[in-house]
Amino acid sequence: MIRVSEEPFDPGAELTAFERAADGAGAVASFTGKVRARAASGAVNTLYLEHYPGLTEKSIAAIEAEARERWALEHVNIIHRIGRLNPGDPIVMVCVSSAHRRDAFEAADFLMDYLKTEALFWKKEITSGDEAWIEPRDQDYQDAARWRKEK
Amino acid sequence: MIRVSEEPFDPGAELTAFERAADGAGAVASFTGKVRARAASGAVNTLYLEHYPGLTEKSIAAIEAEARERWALEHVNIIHRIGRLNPGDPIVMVCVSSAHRRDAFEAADFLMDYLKTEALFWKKEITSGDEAWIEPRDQDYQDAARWRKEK
Amino acid sequence: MARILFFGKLGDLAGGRAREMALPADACNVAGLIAAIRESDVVLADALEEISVRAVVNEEMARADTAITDQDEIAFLPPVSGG
Amino acid sequence: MARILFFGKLGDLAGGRAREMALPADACNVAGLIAAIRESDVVLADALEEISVRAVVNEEMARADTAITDQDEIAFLPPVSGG
Repeated sequence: MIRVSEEPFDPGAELTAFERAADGAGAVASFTGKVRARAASGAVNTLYLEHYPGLTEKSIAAIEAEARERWALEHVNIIHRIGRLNPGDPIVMVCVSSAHRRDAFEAADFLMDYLKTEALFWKKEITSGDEAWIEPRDQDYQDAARWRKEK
Repeated sequence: MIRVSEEPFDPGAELTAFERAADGAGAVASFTGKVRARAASGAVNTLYLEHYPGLTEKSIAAIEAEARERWALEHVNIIHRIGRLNPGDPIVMVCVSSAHRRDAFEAADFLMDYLKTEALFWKKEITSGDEAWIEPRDQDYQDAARWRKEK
Repeated sequence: MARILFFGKLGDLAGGRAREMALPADACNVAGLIAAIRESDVVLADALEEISVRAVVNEEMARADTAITDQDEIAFLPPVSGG
Repeated sequence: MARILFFGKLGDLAGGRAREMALPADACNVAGLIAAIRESDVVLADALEEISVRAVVNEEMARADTAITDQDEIAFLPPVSGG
């Protein structure tokens, strides 16, 4: 399930729903990314996330398909907020179920790296009196590059 | 927080409580391991998990302390069932929060590997008419050994 | 009218996410579209030509020489930053 | 009376998780305790001596020559299998 929405989401409730759907899997890994309270500049941080309706969902589906080629996965949920977000709000959540734990862990890790660098989102950081579009950090590109070397 | 208990737990509710406690963290990783419906023999699988009260909790605290030495972590929750478990029941859940996602992912992965091979639990698999104490698979030992090589 | 979409910082530069535009006769591909935009907005055209900006035509990755018509949707994507 | 704990498969072999036992005079260490157990139960003693079984005295890792008294808790741990 891929969901791109302006609606806030509750990671615990999403995990409950996921576990119900993923009944029978031995392993469930989840990851939630949230808006930090403070931007790099130190000011209070709100975010504005933009997407390309339709193509963004396709770009996420392509990332999920690549994960399913690499690992033996059962259920995969990917939730991504758009619009205006406040400090502490969950931005992104991935849930992955599999028979064995290495598959779930590695796939969740991979999905996050690729969501950071390949999915079609644009993120603006808004602080008191300033705003700036964010690009991936070098660390994000390095994280994503790990998967090209390893397999 | 370390909890070893006969009480069933609900991973979604645990994640909700964890996220509330971990307010302000940028990254939250979780992992849940569950009883598989079928044992290796193919029969319906129930488990009986035994622990050494006091020392088991200490063995888990030592694993958490090692994770905190290796990664910059904020909150860590480790929940482990004991007693009799049925197919689909969650056995173990780890939740880890950190400022950056690599720390949360790697620490959760590490905690699970060490819970499998270092924490003081003994697991009996009970199928219709048979029961057998389980030892870690070679794969479990290999997973745990990764952390000795890498760092 | 072609539909032109600008994402992220490009939308701020363009003064809007979307623009309807009758393509000039010589704007038959992506490079021609940028040249047409350049006539009224050099800063935006320079930004569209940055190496990190990808062009998409009708939801397919495009290049400078990808053909376009008045029925197409052309989008310009700066580096992404999800998650 | 020393308190002896047997976990996992060792508890099944011993017919119980816990046993109160007055240590014989010559059972002054872990090896001596196993020797005393061997007098009534060879199968259990063999299992306790398996290389993969760890002995713990008063919640501290112990060895064959770790001293024990009637006030101690001695536990035998086969390979663990959590998670």
